[in-house]
Amino acid sequence: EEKFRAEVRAFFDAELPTDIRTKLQLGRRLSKEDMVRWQKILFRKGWGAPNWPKSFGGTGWNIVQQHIFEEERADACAPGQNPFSLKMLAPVMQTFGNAAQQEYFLPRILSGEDGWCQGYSEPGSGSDLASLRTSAVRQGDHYIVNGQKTWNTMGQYADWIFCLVRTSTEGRQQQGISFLLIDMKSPGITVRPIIMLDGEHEINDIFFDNVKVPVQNLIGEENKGWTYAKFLLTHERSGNAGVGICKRALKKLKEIATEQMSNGRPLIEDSRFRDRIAQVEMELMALEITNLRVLSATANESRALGPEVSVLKIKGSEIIQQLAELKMHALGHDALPYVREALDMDWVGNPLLGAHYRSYAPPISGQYFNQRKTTIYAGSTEIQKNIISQMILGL
Amino acid sequence: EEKFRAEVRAFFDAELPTDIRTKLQLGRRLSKEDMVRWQKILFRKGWGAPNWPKSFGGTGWNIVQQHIFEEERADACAPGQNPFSLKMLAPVMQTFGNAAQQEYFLPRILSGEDGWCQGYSEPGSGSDLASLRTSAVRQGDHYIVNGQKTWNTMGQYADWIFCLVRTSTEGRQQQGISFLLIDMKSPGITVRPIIMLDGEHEINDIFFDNVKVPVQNLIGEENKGWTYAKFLLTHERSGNAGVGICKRALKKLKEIATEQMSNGRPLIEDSRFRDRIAQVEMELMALEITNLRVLSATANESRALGPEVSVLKIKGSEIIQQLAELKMHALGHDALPYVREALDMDWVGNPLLGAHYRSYAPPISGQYFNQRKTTIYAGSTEIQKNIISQMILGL
Amino acid sequence: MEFNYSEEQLALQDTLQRFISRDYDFDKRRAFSASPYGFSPEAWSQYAELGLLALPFPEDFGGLSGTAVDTMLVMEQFGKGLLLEPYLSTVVTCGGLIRDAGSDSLKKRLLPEIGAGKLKLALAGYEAAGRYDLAYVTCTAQESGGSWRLSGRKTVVLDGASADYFLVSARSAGKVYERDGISLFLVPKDAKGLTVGAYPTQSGARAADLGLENVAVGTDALIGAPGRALPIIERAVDRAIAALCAEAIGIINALNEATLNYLKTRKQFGVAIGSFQALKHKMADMLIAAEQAQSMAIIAAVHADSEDAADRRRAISAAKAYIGQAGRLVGQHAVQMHGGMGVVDELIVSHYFKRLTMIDLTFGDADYHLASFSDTLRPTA
Amino acid sequence: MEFNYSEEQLALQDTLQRFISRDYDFDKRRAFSASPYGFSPEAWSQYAELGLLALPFPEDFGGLSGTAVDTMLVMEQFGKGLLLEPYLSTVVTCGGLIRDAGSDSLKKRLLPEIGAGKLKLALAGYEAAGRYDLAYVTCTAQESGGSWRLSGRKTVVLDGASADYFLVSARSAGKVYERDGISLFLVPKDAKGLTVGAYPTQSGARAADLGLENVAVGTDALIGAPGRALPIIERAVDRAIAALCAEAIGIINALNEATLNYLKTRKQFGVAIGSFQALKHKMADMLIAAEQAQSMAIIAAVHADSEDAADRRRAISAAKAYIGQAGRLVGQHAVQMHGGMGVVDELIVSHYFKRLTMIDLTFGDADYHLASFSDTLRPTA
Repeated sequence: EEKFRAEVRAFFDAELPTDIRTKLQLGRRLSKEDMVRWQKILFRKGWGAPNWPKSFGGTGWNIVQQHIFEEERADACAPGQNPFSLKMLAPVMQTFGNAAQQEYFLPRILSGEDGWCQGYSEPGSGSDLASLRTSAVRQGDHYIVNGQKTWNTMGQYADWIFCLVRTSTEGRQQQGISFLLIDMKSPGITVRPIIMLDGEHEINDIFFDNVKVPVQNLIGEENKGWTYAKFLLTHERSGNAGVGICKRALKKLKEIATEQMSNGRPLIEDSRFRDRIAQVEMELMALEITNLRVLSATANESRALGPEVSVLKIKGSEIIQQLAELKMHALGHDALPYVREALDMDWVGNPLLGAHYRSYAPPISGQYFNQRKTTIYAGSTEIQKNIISQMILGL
Repeated sequence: EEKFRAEVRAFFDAELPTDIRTKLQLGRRLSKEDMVRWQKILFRKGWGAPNWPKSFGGTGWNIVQQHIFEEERADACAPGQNPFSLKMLAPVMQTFGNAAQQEYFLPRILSGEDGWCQGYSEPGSGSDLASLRTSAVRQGDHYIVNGQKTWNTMGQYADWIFCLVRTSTEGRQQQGISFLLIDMKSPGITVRPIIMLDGEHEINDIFFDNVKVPVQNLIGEENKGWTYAKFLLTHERSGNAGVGICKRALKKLKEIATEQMSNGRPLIEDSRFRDRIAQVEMELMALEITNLRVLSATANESRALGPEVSVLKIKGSEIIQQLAELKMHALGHDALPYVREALDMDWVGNPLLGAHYRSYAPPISGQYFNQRKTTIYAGSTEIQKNIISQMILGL
Repeated sequence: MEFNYSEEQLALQDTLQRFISRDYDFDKRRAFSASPYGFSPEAWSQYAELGLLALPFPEDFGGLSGTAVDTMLVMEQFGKGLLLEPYLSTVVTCGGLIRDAGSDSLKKRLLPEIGAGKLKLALAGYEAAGRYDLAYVTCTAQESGGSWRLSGRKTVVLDGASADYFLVSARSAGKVYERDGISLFLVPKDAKGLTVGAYPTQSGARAADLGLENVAVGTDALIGAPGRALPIIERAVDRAIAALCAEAIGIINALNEATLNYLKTRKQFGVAIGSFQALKHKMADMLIAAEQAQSMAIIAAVHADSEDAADRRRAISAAKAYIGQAGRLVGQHAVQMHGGMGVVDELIVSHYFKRLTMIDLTFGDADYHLASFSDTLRPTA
Repeated sequence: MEFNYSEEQLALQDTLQRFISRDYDFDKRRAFSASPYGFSPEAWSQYAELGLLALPFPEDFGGLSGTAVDTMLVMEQFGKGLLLEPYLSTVVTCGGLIRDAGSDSLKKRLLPEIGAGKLKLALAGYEAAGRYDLAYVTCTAQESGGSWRLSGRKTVVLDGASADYFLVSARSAGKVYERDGISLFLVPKDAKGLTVGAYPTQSGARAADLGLENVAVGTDALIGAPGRALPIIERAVDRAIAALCAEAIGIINALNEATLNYLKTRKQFGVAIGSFQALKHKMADMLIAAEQAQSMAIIAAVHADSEDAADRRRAISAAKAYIGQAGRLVGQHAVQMHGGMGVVDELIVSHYFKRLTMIDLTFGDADYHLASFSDTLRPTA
């Protein structure tokens, strides 16, 4: 394992473009081009898909290797790869897609040619996903799709979208859902940006107005989409303890608390603030082991991740939120300014403000606000606790 | 108000027997004789019933005066008066009892001749009180009572018990309940002590085996008991913010934290421990005002206390628990010994232990354990939150 | 203590509520925030007409001699409507400071102008490396021949972008962190050598950093005795904190109202999400926090004008700390229970949340004030 | 890291579980606790037969060379069964200390005896005014003509009532709180001048205060170099803490099991109370706390034998603090969800709760260890 870790680290040191690394270090905006460039670099190395089996051009790494890769990735400030392409769509396509779909789409994901986004949530269907209403009506060799998806992440950059659509209103809600692949360039698709509370454009409403989708873009069977969706969810949840990202954020927090001054000493010398850091660090120490225990258990029993990942999701999201909050509080008054331009690399800045407004300061408060989403998306903390009490505790 | 407060304080200074005061200061056991003696002293002063109208021999104090009296009582380390007699039974009897009952029982309560206890909970009926099963069957001019009451506080000292009994199994559970007064000396009553987790005898099981109760001991109408019980509950809840008791405990905590040493200084000089005290003191500062706001609102609208007392109950019980916990932690190792005899005034003690085991130490850990009950009895915190969300929030 | 508002107070409250629903709805507020100064000059003159801008000043200076409780009532509405105008800086903080510590001539000169809405002021009391400590003053003040010369920098001056005058703390003697030797000066925005670097804040208002290079002001610009200004400034800030606490209460109550309403209307799994007990109990926690926070705001208001600094410190710090914690709980729960809708810019909920967060970070956050409250509990203290 | 128990370990675990259900049910335990020494001598000899008492010792001294993980596994069962026997003091703390720091002759003399169940030891490391600080040693040790003379007092010596020998820390040089100058001595219970004042503890075992008046022991009673004992003692206590953490895990899991079972069987309002979402989510919180605490106990076990004091401090303090907090949450929730049944002596639940509480208060509570963990985060540290 240590040998593998060293290899990964060496690769990041050598191949990660400095401009991209700096942007992540300072929490600046990434362009689509940045992400594609990075995917192509990984592809050349043969690491285009860390979580795929070799047969599909993946690395074939086991779950622990994937964990190490993710940890080093975060530590190196390398961008995460498109999770919708690699961790959500691909496993579904590899399991339920047909040969033609696999041969056409998967290579284009690996090479970075195609980036995917997800069409799941709708205005009326959040935690209660199965109540979705976007319709797909069969007409000859096409489906005609109408409706609205929301809470769509990064759709403004995506080339394709995979959607859950309603192909039948008979029987239980779950039985009338199909899994459809749609080209974002199709006529009738409108992408409306949704601005997040931190002022950033990260998610979208996507409107479908009589969008024609070839039937060969259907995954598996019609009305079986719910099965594929549930399959996808467990894969989405995998590794969302986010231990690597939390470690990185903790490191950052300590840097900030060492830079910021309080009573003429570094803030971290104030036992009251340091105790706050200590409290979160303890949670993270525990989570790292809990995460490994879950991974090794799954590995030993060679099964897919079960409901125990809900524990990881809950803790991981709480910890990243607490770290974001502490970073903001470490700034003191400097948490108050909201200087949008400062989020672009080329900001020269307000000279007076710039004198004390450190390079790490601009994104901090926004990150705290933005991170509130982590206990909401991909199954809110409340939903995760329902899963735990039902599937683990049998209540 | 300040004049009234001064009068009350002067009375406690002059009339509270030193031996009783000391027992309460040090958290030692009180005898029945202690409680009766104190009630008689108050009776002589005309303060036998602070919460009763003058017409029944009470003080006729308004709700704010009662609050001041209670606060001073706690501060003076005077015993609380029997709440089952004064705050639970009496209001019911004064509202729904007949003249004969009022004339016979109320004076005996005032004089301290009779002490009452409560027969509500049953093994199967805790939060779900209406499901109670203890039966009372009419036979001529008597009821024959059979069943078991539990969680009965101080029944070992009581002369009488007021019970909710089932007189009918028709219709809704609530409709078959009656409110009965039973002489504890009646044949067929067995009192079995229940030992609390702190090792003390405070509550009992009470078994009724064909106990004969004269029909004139029925309060109001048969099968109307649930109405009286609900009426009682709002009165029971009044003043259970326990601000006075909390202030006393906070004072005690600070004394202990000033006596106990840490790193060669008084523990209270350790900012980490002091911050814990500060956190609870803030809660208490707020609760004191919240309590007054509730009282003055009820006074102004001249109505009985409403669901807002649930807020006071939740906070008051949390604060007293936190204070008990901090007192225990302040002791350090001295929280570990469990010396039962040390709870009696005449303990000479283990000389080695005695050398550092301060007079305040013996009851501290037991109090922490015992206080866990405060979020359970008289409507658990969960029940109180149900009340808030239903009756205040309309959820 | 009296817990009921008077007739006049209820009338004032009612006026403000009507003003907000008529002239300051969420969309208008968005536009005001986007405008150059980040607030509405029209609203400002309306406040003047309503007498709000003269509320805390003595009658002799055209004021209404309002109490801290009146201010509390106004600030609660500022919270509810997320009003952006520099009321806290101009009227409560600086106006109050001049009322308490200014010379009669200064009061005559400024208070009526403030009351009439013709003058805006901002307090420049903090410096970058000093965190929340008002005694951290490195900005220098030297007297020479009938005038003072100020040099140094001030940071995150609230409402600094629109202020006509700044109250600037500068050190005329002693070393940094020393309580003695700090003086306070009235500096016009167009003073030679003064640079104002303005920027927006996370809650949609404007703040500024100040650069002073040998700025010259007359001796009449000095407020209070030279080197004795810190207690004056601390008192003004304590009053500002009490007002911020009230603003926070307005927001907390508005968030609870919005969340309760969402719980009753938002449907998932075929039922209103408010029917889930876990959410009911969270909502109950939010109500409890709001009630307790309200009580703390009252304590702050009652002690805000106290001359006794120790007594004030205890009340103000406890209130700011407690309300910071309560605001955190209510804000985070409100966002969480709104789910996806809680983290987008569209609904006012996220704006309440952001303002509440920034209030905590203003004039010392919950941890800072918990510590200063805690320190008052030391037997040696 | 390996997270799976070996065949042998699983067998050992199984043996202990069967022992508890057969010979150590709740009623038997109550009787043992009420007996003079507060535990069962029969159980003690059974542990000897099972090899538990020799588990951590090297083969050369009749031991099984068990690891800290083996100890963890045993202590989890001690938690689950609320076993009262002085295993922690005799085998883990003192036995381990002698194994690491004792002379060969001492090991030959004591370890086989301990392993055979013939000898019980207790550590007397704390003094009344020193709180949790092992460097607070006022008890004096003076050498004179081939023997040492000890005078002073030791407090809350766990399992002190039944110990045959005490390991007593005393100051042979330096001032109180100085890390240097502390020596450690083996003192027999019947030594002249030694008084043992025994008493029960809140968790049903026995502890004692020691009074030493000019107690004479030979130079062979000295363990380690004179004045250099503190690191030895700290290491032993750290190992004891790791073991306590494991005991706490046994209790936490038992409490969760009992509470979950109660939620499924206890009916109110015609349904099992486990059907209420508020309780479901609390139970989920308890499970999460248990998982995280388990992870921390593993960290503690893995670092318990580390020679690197700093690395050990970080792991041990973090684990003790975290498990103290988790135990508090689980214990209080378990009692709360059991309602009236949670606060009576009848059910084992309240006894689990009390033991868990006392574990937190032993060798430094959660706040004490959070502070010492926090202090390791100082850049200067």
